[in-house]
Amino acid sequence: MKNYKNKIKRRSFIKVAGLGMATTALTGFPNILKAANKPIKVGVTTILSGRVAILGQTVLSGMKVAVDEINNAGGIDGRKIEVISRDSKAKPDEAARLTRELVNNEGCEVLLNCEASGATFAVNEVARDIKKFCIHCISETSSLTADPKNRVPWVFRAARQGIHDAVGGGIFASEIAKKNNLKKFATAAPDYAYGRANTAEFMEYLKLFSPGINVTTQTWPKIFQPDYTENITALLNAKPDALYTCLWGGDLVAFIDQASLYGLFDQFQSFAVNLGDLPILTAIKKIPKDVYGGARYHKDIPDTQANEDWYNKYMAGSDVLPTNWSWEADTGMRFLIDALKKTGGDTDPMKLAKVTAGNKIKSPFGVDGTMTIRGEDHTLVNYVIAYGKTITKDPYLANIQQSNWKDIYVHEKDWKKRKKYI
Amino acid sequence: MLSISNLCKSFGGVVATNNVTLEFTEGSLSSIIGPNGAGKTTLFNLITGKLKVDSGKVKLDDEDITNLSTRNIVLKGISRAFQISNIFPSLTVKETLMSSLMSKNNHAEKLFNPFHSKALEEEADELLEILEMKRLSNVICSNISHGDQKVLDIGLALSLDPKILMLDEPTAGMGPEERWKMVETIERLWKLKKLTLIFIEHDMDIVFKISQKIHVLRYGSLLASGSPKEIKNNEEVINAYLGEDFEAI
Amino acid sequence: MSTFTLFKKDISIALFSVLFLILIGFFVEHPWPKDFLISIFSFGLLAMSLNMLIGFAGMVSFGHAAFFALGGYAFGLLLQSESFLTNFGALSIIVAFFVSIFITGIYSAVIGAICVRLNEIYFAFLTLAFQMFLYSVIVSWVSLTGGDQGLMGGIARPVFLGIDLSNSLHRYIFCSVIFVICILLLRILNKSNFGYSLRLIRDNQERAEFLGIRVFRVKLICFVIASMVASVGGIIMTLFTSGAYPEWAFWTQSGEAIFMIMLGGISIFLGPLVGTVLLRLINDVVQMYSSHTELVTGIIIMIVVLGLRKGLVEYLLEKTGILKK
Amino acid sequence: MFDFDALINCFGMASCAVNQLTSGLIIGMLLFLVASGLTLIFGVLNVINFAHGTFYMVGAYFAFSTYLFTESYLLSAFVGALGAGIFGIFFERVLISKVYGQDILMQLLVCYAFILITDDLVKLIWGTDYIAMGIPDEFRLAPFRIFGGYVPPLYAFLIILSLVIGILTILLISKTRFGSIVRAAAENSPMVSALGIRVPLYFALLFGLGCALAGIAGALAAPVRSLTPGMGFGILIESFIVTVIGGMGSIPGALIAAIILGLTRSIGSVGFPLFVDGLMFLIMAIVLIFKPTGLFVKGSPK
Repeated sequence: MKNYKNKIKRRSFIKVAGLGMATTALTGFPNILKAANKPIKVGVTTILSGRVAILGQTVLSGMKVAVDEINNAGGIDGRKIEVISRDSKAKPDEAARLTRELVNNEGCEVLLNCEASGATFAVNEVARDIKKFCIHCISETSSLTADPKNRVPWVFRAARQGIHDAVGGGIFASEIAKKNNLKKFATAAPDYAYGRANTAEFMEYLKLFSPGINVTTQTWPKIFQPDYTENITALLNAKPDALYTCLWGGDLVAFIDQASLYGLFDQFQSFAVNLGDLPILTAIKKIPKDVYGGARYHKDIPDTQANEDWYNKYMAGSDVLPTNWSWEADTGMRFLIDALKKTGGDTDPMKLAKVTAGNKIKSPFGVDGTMTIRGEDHTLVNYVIAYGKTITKDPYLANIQQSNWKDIYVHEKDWKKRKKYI
Repeated sequence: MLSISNLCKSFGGVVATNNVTLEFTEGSLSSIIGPNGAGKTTLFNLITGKLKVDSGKVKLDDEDITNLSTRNIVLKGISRAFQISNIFPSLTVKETLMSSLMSKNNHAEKLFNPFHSKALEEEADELLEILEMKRLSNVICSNISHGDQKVLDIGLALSLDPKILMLDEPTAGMGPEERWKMVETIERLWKLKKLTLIFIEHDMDIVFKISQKIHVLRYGSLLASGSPKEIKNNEEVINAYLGEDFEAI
Repeated sequence: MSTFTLFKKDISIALFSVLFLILIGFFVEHPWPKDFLISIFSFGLLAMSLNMLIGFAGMVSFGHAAFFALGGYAFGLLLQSESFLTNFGALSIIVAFFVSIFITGIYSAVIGAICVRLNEIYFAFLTLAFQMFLYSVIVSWVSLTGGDQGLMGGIARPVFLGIDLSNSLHRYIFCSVIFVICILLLRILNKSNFGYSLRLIRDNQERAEFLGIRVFRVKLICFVIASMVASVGGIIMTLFTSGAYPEWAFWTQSGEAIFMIMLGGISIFLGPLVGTVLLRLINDVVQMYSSHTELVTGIIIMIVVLGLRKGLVEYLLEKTGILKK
Repeated sequence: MFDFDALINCFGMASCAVNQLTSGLIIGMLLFLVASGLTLIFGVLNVINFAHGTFYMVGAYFAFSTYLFTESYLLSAFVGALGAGIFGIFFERVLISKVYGQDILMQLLVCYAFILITDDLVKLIWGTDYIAMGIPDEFRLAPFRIFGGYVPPLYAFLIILSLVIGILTILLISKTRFGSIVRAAAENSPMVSALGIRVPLYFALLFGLGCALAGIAGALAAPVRSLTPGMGFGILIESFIVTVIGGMGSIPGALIAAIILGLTRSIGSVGFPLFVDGLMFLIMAIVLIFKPTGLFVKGSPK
């Protein structure tokens, strides 16, 4: 779809180009042609260049699954959904600027923000400013929706939330720690907000569920660091019982390859929360055995027909495997579509917000086939949080356990109280 | 007026100036000569503050000016022109002189005064007149001839209203005709502005024609000082110039 | 004679421009031109002030965006501080504005005093090192700056003198006035005695010294003023995005500013501004029609650099014979 | 921020000391290969190759593709170096030589544009995905144990190989006819041209050599570092720091500076893990302030 659209646009570009840039600048970008049955335009900014461009790609392919479904079914009261995407290059001010431009020039009526945390906060402020309905699909930073200061009445999140993962992961890891008598933990996390917050939250809950655990060593490689040797040897020196890491993407692949050289995974138990993304599992040539990993997106978790179908539809339109970002983008799009159906295509932010708060939809990624955007804090709950153990062959993860949302709700509430969010 | 005593300078073991003592009287026209590498330009650099002196003294009217900053030495009234014409390629001839006059008037750091003021332009025009460069006033400096660039370079030095003007090979790279024209200009300016003039020169005809006093340097040391007549008959100078260094002159 | 009468022409052009920009604000309904222009004001000031270093004074800085970021962060942090807001109430924005510029001035004076002694490539690398150092500080001082996520939760914009900066028209007019004042300031500096001292240093630093120019002082003043103007750009960006982000202090931001300058041309006063507009347009147009933004942008740069060998404005002016070289 | 107890503890234990010192060396040696190319190009051609990281990336990708077909690590390293070298010569002849002797900003822009173009081309050819080459079977061995410390055989091999390549490069520049022509041309290119030597050819070869050094570093590291478009960026910044500290144009300087940087990082990861980057830039700033030409180059800046 994207390529097809690009082709058309390129052709018209050649014609327009003759008029010269000056005309373009004066008249605003040419988007004045409005047909009667005009599509509903959804503005998406994400990262499409640089080192993590692959993630942005899987975002577009992920939401395409949902978009194709609705458009093939005739759209919303005959109006199709059209995604207009922009590359923010992972720069927050660029994301903010492009979001405005998507609304002002491209005529986008609603926004699906698919940025990492920094840019998400920037887009959050834009959505507040220009009063457009927006769903954040990627940022996991808990405070985005939990902190009332950041909340906007017409903005929602359809993505994981750090605190949910931390509770789920903490419970899972504490059981293993108790069973194997793991006391001394080391951590290796990328040195930026996500890495620090994730590690702190995870260790907090691990200690809560399994008292007696302490963290002996923490190492903080830079994000996109090519070489982890010094971090790996620092871990070896500390001789911990277990390691927790939230490295992700290509960094995790490099870390595992380099750590394997030192035989690190043979020496202590390892937990790698982001290991369960399919591209990672397939990129690593020799996956070490018995590393515990979280399932970010996995075609067998949950092992349902619906998930399998989704995976096949996704792969039909993409040349890269789905990631965590893919299901999140798909989910955001589904909530948006559902809300639009309920308002009959009306994109008024307050109307959409009203039907989105507390909305429950069917989804292959929900625990019982459904997911909900909670009314009280506008964030997604009841999605699958699962952990498993690596095996060397496809599907690479086995012994999968799903976290229980009842536990998560209890601890999330405590956490919010402690943070004075409620 | 300007006196230097026991001046020494070496660069990592190589002695460039060795215990040189010299005196330049007010209104005099002296030249400094010597084979290549004799330390002539180094001497200029030491006097004008471009290089730091190792030991010895530079005095101007009995005031010690050794190792002062370039700017302060300029303010005391010593200015110089360079061996390779050293100007500002993107400015016009007139702007160049105006800039220099602005600096002399101590206005160089005025943030909000327009550069193109009537007073400054008039001052520059006057100078252009003296330099006989009026026809070039609006030409970009990088586009004027080599000879004109050298005159402009001297003009720049002159614009600072110096008591002492130091010229490093003012006729270098010029044809014979141009040379003599330059010499005339220099003599004219010297008389007009009542300057104390010191210049380095390789062309012996020029040196002996216009100098009142000649100082000869060799290997960083002063070989001889005296009137053109004395130098002409100085045994050591003759030997030095007839020696192996002769070719290099 | 006062500066006002002497720069009559430039001041009237500036007044006219402000008027024109305000008219755009009032009569163009569509929000896009305002948004577009505000981002031009912001990055335009970054590029124009960098050109004060590169074009006026020949000091090639690779770390100029540090001051843009510092201005933005200082402004944002002040307006997020409860005690600051209660102390200054309605005047908060104005006070924060000047305090941020002042802070940047002090910081740049310290950095400048160390850097301007070095020439050319060493100056460039040292400014780069300090910029990256500032970046490291911003990213690792999470409790103050929010680390890599930037200043979150929006900044307060209390109404002052009837100006409400959360209103897009008010904000736009406010930014246009500040922008034009800064450009006028740069223009006056360029045409003033000081501007010619900078030209002397750019053309021939040694000779300038022998004319009695205090090279170090002049360069430092230039460095500080340029940094302060850059900080105004950062402040405008902070107002616009209601946040501040560490990417502003990353070296690619300085790199982009250099590209804007080169695209427009360093020898024309308003060249960098044209470059800013061009880069923005290239960026937007390429984004609309191709998913290979990097490839296309790269090729355009190659064409400008190797084909024209000078800024586009310079090239056009020379072609049309207005500028002779 | 600083944890000196941990540092003292570490160096009190032989195993920890061995681990950190060898990891410092391996980081340093691969960095040295990249930086030596950069410094070589600057020393002779007086051009700062801002696109140097690109050749590191290209070397890694070429090696990856070769490895897919041949399964031979050494052959793929060779192809990586050769590929990067040829690509470098192309870059020199077609693009960067057009701005020799010009404004540094021009060079910067040409390099910047080249980085953008190459990154996107890599995306088109190999995909946006990160790729892992995997550790070759012959190096899938248990690590050596030295005083209780761990030294992976692959890393021991890489340290030695990098050192050999470094020494060969120094010899090539200082002892061979190629080296003396290049050095002479760097001093006085018209004079050397007058002797009937095609200086541009030699410059291109030298530029290619510099790029090949970056390429072989990328190729050698490919088994353990994930390959992504834009991977040259991080290594570029670090090799700049190395080049500035060691002195632009000095290969031995680059060696020492690279090892200093490697050790800063490996010791830093124990003693001051959050300040490693800050410290690297600080070292660079201090060197620039007190000795702008770098630790190992004589003279003062212009």
